[in-house]
Amino acid sequence: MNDLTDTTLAQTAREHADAVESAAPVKMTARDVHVYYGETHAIKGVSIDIDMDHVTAFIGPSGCGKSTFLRTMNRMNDTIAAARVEGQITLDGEDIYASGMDVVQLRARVGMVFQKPNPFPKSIYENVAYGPRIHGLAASKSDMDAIVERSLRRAGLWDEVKDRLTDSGTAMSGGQQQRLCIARAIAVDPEVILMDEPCSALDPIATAKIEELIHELRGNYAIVIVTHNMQQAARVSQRTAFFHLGNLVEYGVTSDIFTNPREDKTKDYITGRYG
Amino acid sequence: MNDLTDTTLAQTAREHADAVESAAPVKMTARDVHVYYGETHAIKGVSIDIDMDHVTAFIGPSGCGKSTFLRTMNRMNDTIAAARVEGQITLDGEDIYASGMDVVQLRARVGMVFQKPNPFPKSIYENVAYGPRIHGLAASKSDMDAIVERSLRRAGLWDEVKDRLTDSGTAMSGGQQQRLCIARAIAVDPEVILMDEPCSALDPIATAKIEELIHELRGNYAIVIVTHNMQQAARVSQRTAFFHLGNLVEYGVTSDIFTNPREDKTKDYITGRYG
Amino acid sequence: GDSNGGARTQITAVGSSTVYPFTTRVAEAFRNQDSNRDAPVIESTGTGGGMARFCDGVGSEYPDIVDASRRIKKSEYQKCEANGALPILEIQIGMDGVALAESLQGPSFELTKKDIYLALAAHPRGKDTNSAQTWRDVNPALPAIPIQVYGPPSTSGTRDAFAELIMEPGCTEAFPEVEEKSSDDKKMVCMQLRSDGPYIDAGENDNLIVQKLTANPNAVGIFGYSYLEENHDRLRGIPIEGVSPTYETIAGGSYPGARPLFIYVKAKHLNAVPGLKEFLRLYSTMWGPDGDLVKRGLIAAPQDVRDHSVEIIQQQIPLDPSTLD
Amino acid sequence: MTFSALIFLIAGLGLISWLTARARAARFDRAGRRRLHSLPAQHGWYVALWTVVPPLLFLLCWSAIEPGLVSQAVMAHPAAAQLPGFDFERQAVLAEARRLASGSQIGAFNPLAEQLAPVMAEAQSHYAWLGTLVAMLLAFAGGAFAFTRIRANFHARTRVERVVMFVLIIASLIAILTTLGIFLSLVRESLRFFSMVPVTDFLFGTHWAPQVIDPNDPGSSLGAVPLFWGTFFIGAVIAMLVAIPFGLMSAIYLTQYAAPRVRKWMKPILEILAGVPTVVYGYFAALTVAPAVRDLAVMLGMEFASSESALAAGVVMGVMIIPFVSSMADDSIAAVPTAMRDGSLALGATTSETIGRVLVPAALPGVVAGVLLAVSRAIGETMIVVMAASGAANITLNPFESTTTVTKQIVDLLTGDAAFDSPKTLAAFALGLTLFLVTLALNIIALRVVKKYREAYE
Amino acid sequence: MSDPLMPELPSAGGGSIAPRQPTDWTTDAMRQRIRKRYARERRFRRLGLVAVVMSAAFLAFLLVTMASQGLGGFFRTEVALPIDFPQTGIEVDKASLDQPGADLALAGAGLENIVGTAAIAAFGDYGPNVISDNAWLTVREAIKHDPSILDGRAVIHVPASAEIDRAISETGTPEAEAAVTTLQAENAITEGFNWRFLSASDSTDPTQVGIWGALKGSFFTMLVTFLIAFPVGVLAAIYLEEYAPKNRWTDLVEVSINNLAAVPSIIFGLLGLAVFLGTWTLFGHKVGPLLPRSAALVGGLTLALMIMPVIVIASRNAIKAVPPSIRDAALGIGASKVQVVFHHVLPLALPGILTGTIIGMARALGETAPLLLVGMRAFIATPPDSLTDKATVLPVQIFLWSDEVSRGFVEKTSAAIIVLLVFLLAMNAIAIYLRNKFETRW
Ligand SMILES: Nc1ncnc2c1ncn2[C@@H]1O[C@H](COP(=O)(O)OP(=O)(O)OP(=O)(O)O)[C@@H](O)[C@H]1O
Ligand SMILES: Nc1ncnc2c1ncn2[C@@H]1O[C@H](COP(=O)(O)OP(=O)(O)OP(=O)(O)O)[C@@H](O)[C@H]1O
Ligand SMILES: [Mg+2]
Ligand SMILES: [Mg+2]
Repeated sequence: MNDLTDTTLAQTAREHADAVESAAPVKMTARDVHVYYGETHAIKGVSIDIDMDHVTAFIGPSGCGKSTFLRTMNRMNDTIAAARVEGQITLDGEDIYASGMDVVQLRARVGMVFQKPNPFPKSIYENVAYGPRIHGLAASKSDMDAIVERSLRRAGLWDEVKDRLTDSGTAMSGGQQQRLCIARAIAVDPEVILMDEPCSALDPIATAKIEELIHELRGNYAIVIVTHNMQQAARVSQRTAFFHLGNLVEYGVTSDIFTNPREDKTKDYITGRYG
Repeated sequence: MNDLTDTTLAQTAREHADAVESAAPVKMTARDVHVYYGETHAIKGVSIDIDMDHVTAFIGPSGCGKSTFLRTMNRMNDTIAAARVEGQITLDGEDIYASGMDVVQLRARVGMVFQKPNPFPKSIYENVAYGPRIHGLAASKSDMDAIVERSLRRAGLWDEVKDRLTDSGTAMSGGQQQRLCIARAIAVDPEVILMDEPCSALDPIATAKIEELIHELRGNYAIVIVTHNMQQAARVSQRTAFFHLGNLVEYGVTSDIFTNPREDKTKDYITGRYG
Repeated sequence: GDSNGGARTQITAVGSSTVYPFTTRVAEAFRNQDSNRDAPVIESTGTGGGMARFCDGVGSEYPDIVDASRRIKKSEYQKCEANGALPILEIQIGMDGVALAESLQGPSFELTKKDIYLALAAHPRGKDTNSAQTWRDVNPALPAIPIQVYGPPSTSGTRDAFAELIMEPGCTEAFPEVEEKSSDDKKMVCMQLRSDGPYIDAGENDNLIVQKLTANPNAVGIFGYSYLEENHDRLRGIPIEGVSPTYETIAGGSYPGARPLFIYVKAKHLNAVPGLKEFLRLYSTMWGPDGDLVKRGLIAAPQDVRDHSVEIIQQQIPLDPSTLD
Repeated sequence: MTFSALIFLIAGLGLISWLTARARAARFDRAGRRRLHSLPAQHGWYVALWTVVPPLLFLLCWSAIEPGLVSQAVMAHPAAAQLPGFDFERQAVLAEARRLASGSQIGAFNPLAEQLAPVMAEAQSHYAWLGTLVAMLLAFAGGAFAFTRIRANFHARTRVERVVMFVLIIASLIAILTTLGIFLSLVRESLRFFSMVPVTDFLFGTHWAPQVIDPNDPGSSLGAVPLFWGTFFIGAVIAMLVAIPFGLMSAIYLTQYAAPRVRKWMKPILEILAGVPTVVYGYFAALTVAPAVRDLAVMLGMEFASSESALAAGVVMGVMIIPFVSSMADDSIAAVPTAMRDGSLALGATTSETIGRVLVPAALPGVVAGVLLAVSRAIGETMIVVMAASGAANITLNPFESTTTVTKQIVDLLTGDAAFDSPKTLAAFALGLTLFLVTLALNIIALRVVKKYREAYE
Repeated sequence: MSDPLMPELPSAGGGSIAPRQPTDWTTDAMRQRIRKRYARERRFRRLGLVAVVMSAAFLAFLLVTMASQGLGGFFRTEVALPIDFPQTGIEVDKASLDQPGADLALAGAGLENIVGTAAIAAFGDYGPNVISDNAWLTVREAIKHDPSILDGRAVIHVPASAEIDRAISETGTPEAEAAVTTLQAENAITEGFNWRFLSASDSTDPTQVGIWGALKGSFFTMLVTFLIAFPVGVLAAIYLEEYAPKNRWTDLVEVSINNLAAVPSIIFGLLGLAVFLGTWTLFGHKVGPLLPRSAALVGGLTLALMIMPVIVIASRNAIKAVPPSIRDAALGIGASKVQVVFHHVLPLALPGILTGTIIGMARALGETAPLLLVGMRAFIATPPDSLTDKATVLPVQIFLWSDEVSRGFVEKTSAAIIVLLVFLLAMNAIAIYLRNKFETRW
């Protein structure tokens, strides 16, 4: 069955590969990045380029540092007291850890969806409107309504919540909360979107909607997605990075990785032999 | 292509079907259960039998009431002030909503793994040891160590955490937290285990381990698992219940459901046409 | 549970904060005589509160002595009677001077009762309001300094004494027609102090008034004579009708502000509370002009009053209610 | 046997019964089914409670009646006939005899006491043994009864937890009882007051000058409106204008900006502010702040500015209650899950926006509770106003003018020299009662408002 | 076999959504907006800093003032007083000096006058003003300690008077200044730490006063307050948050608790007076008073009622802030409600509970008004030995001293305030340690 999976994955990857443009501009780079949580060395010298107009998938076993690395990319690690980052990460050539860096703008440009859904204890509407409001993206109430509706539609949540926009964002099912968080993140139109397992609590249809959204966004954004679903990685991404124990083991074009992984570890992992 | 999907699922289901015993004793029953959150009618007259020695999968689109129904099965709904339950649910023939019911014992017998991982802000060891301790399952410290180790091993977490058992359970990756919660739930040896998307944040290997665990537990327990992954439902379960908008649309032997769903809605959902 | 079950071994006193320093001094001397004695417990509750407790009954849970900066009221006596606390002994321990003072940096006021009345009355000469803002408005001979008088609050015995000893005579002098009014009206006109600012109710804490005077040289303070004596390096007594407040003028009666201070004792407790009689005897040895209490600011009562008090203690002469009002 | 020894003995018995019951339940555990309903320790608690509670209840009653029994025994002695008839004196002699008997006093002050001491000693030991005996019997009976009930499926936990629940209910009842007690202790005297002074005069009168009360129309100088205005103005306006911004901003700074170590130190340091005795604040307000405020007022052109301003008292009071706001806000802000904060920061919100729009709203119940507590404290505060605000009862919006508060008047009235049955003193009770009812009404409103704006996370 | 696991993406589902360009962060308007937001952020942060610094500065100012005024209170001046006993003609039976009646015997022998005369002999007419009024007590102790000194001339170090004290520390009266100069010339004056201040009780003489009685009284009172208010407050909070059904009744409890926080403290005194010290008639029998007046027990109970609302309110908030998922987790593995509360909720809520306790206890420690009515505003010259002994507390002591006529009390008052603050810090230190230990963020 593993062979079957293998082949299937490779096939999926190849099918979607035609969309890959050869020379996409680089949006973000990481050079020899190390992250420590106190004593724990969670990321060990990762260097990677995130391309514009592409979807990059981070895969790897649980606890290997995918979320940690994602958080370093928009400096959300700053909020964990024990976390310490070394190395260089740039956005459009600018070092985001430089002292002059405008963290607020950085985070507005590099949006993030967290692994555990964390809606604000406000109404559904306010959850989505929050970002546009603080950045002044809506000129009027109707503008804001439009933004909220579009974001919720894109996250595939509109139909379920359009009649209860004033209900609290916390009184929803797990999957609904996750989609709400996605809607909230895309409402500010970031340039890079980091998604930490955005579909983990979603049913296939909702997943399909999110994948479609990713597909659609790809044209104008750089997207990074953490996923445990190899199929999903193969379907939506053009680049895949495989992490293991804090190391970036392999990084490349998705169809190559799934067809022809260079490293044995990668191969073992995607064929399910690892562990 | 949809037919193909169908076939694959059906095949998987059939492959695993040989394990189903024909006349398993009924462990839990629900009769015409309704759940309301204030005004919202979240579960609408569900009747279902949960069999011993079997795995029952709950599937259905996000927000359809799977988690809600799961929570009614060990009265975790009691903790939500707005929630109200009507109808009858029994465990071994006893009405669990009867006034004389000892809720604590009920919950010890019907364990639960929640959708969002919720480790205690205590050490990893204490997280797992907590249940056995309050139920007096360990006679000595070494007994307890053995229980903790076995539970963590079964949840596939032992190797990752064996050197840091005193670290806080909250300073872990999402997937690690989820496995910790599984370990915590099985440490008390419940008779029924309710798992709300136990593998949503897990990589394929960890998922395989949990599935293996479920398989292994099945012999002595009744297991209910909520999942969005049709493949997983087909692989691990012997019974499948399909929920939709608070209704139990269809319930039956897994291979039947995936091969030959009676209802169109079910068919649409599992073939991905719904939505 | 309590090993003393219904009895007590120490003397207890409650009442006026003005008498408090003297009773505590005696209590201390009482214990210094013999450190095996239980130290008396002296509470400072105000005369009214003290009387209320004193007259609640006899027995260990009720005080033996009440300190009073005024005589017991008839209604209070009746309460004592109703609760079986009679007979009681009334003992005058001496006098308290009510002095007016200013900072040494002040303008060296010389006032008359009439000036004071006109400056502080709420209804001077029966008028609705008092419009005087500076001392000159009251008496052209006085400086044009805003009237600012710190004094005790409306419930204080010192304030009553002030109203009675200074305001009322000043009132009859300034406004003789008042004698024709009913006694209630007379009270309103003569004793009511203004509440629009110039008279500042400064609470029961006389040290605070002293400090406020030091901080504000143009102000005048009204308080017990002992504080003036203790602070003579900062304050100066204000002469009234040419007489300055000193020990001699107050004791001799030429300075207008002096009022008697009392203690009341339950006769029934004299035998039940160990040492109570000795305590009273000790009190009587300390209140003379060369006694220790005078050093603490008490103004000794005239000889005949002191003799009478000693007689009351020795013969346990109860208070005659007919003399009360 | 002394009382404390007896208590120790009972505690010891409790411990023993706990251990034995636990051991017995543990044997069921081995032998019996897969899982006991209750833990062995819970069985232990059950039996221990049965062993300890009945004798303790008995001792409580016994200690109340025992002295009476002893006295009775002593009175039966012939020598007791000589005791003085007056109750207090008789008790004094008996008490002395008791002290002699227990050895806490040596020489006797009263010869009769010496005579009675041995009788007393005998009676005491007699009843002490009786009490001990009964207590022991109860302990054994209770313990044995409970012990026999232990079996594998016995619901010990449920029972023990019912006791816990009972204790919890009792605890919350104390608050209600206190409220009731305060109400009752005020209401009787207040009724006496209102029988002398018309309620309407008191509640709506605007003139407060209790020094000379016109017996024909006592209400004319006992109008409470200025006092309530002063209380509100000083406590709820001026003090809050200091305490809320300072307290809230301190809390925010310490939780969100300051290094953890700074917070660890600064928070307790600020809490000292709440513990400085109010007398100290009073002096400070009266002697330092008030003159400064007066000078300011004079500079602003108020020639006859009082040095007893509402502002001085209010500002110092505000400083005193900063910790009420800051510490409680600090705790509730710190308790908001970090995921909320992360969610906002990740959208590109600045820290201050995150605080203002996410954290503070989520922590609102705690913040509001802190503020309410602070207002309450300010309204109930006495000493500062006693020392720094004058007694002048003005209704004014000018913070440089002097005002007075309800609490200052209550203290003055209760500690003054006036007789306790005059309307002057009784007014204190009426003031207390009215203040109580007014704050009750305000709290009901506050509860409604808080309920409406609460945001629950998770 | 192109896509075995997932259906093909629905081709045209959300096609109606207009695409949108990423926000352009470089436009002038946007830049300006961001600048403004940053400015606001900086302002906000600075405001916070200012708030903290100013509050702390205020406290520092208070403390420095107290310390500068009060340090003198911890020192005292002693004067070497020579007394020639045989010459004074004192007659006491030396053998009786270790008997209980010794004090009375010495007092009766006119020791006070003897000491006064000795002072005149040694320092001239101003002599009696040089030594404390109670100097003879020191002499008495010396005699009791060593009766043999009665046989000859002895030099005894007695406390100097308050005037002399003041002349040394600041400026006193001219006479006192002169006396100090001569005494210093004769080396008859010594300054030392005033142990008496830490070991004695109240007195009417500032040179004799001590804080020990009040400190002990405060300790006993706080002990009672804590032992009652803390458990009852926390348990009540637990009941209200975790158990009570949310209905009118709980609203009533909540409102009445909040309201209690606003009741003036002196009214709690009235309550304590009525409940613990009052007498009632029950079925024709006179009952009460339950407890002795002026005792730490009554004061503590009264203060406990006063601060209980603070603890309840703070505890409720802390309990409310514990995320429900933690409760779910514990309930889900079969913990009983009691276990959930005591194993999880309470430890997590402890920091907030302790905050409430700290500010409540701090308030109780500084409170005077209610104690007035239960008899603790009193002159009590012996330290209490038990909860039922007559006692007073530090703030009351401070209040009483601040109203004393004698100027010598000024620095004693400040010194007492310092002691109170040290007590407060010591009391809070434990709670703060625990609070820091238990604080978790999740
Ligand atoms: N606490 C709550 N208060 C009010 N409504 C709720 C609450 N929790 C869930 N709901 C609503 O009840 C319905 C069923 O929710 P439930 O959590 O059972 O869905 P689910 O099937 O588990 O979905 P998912 O797969 O997304 O987790 C949803 O419409 C949801 O919005
Ligand atoms: N707050 C923290 N403090 C300390 N260690 C942490 C913290 N968060 C994560 N770790 C550790 O860092 C390592 C990497 O964690 P990370 O969350 O990045 O994993 P992940 O790849 O996202 O895993 P998953 O797929 O399970 O979410 C893990 O070993 C984890 O235990
Ligand atoms: Mg992760
Ligand atoms: Mg769910």
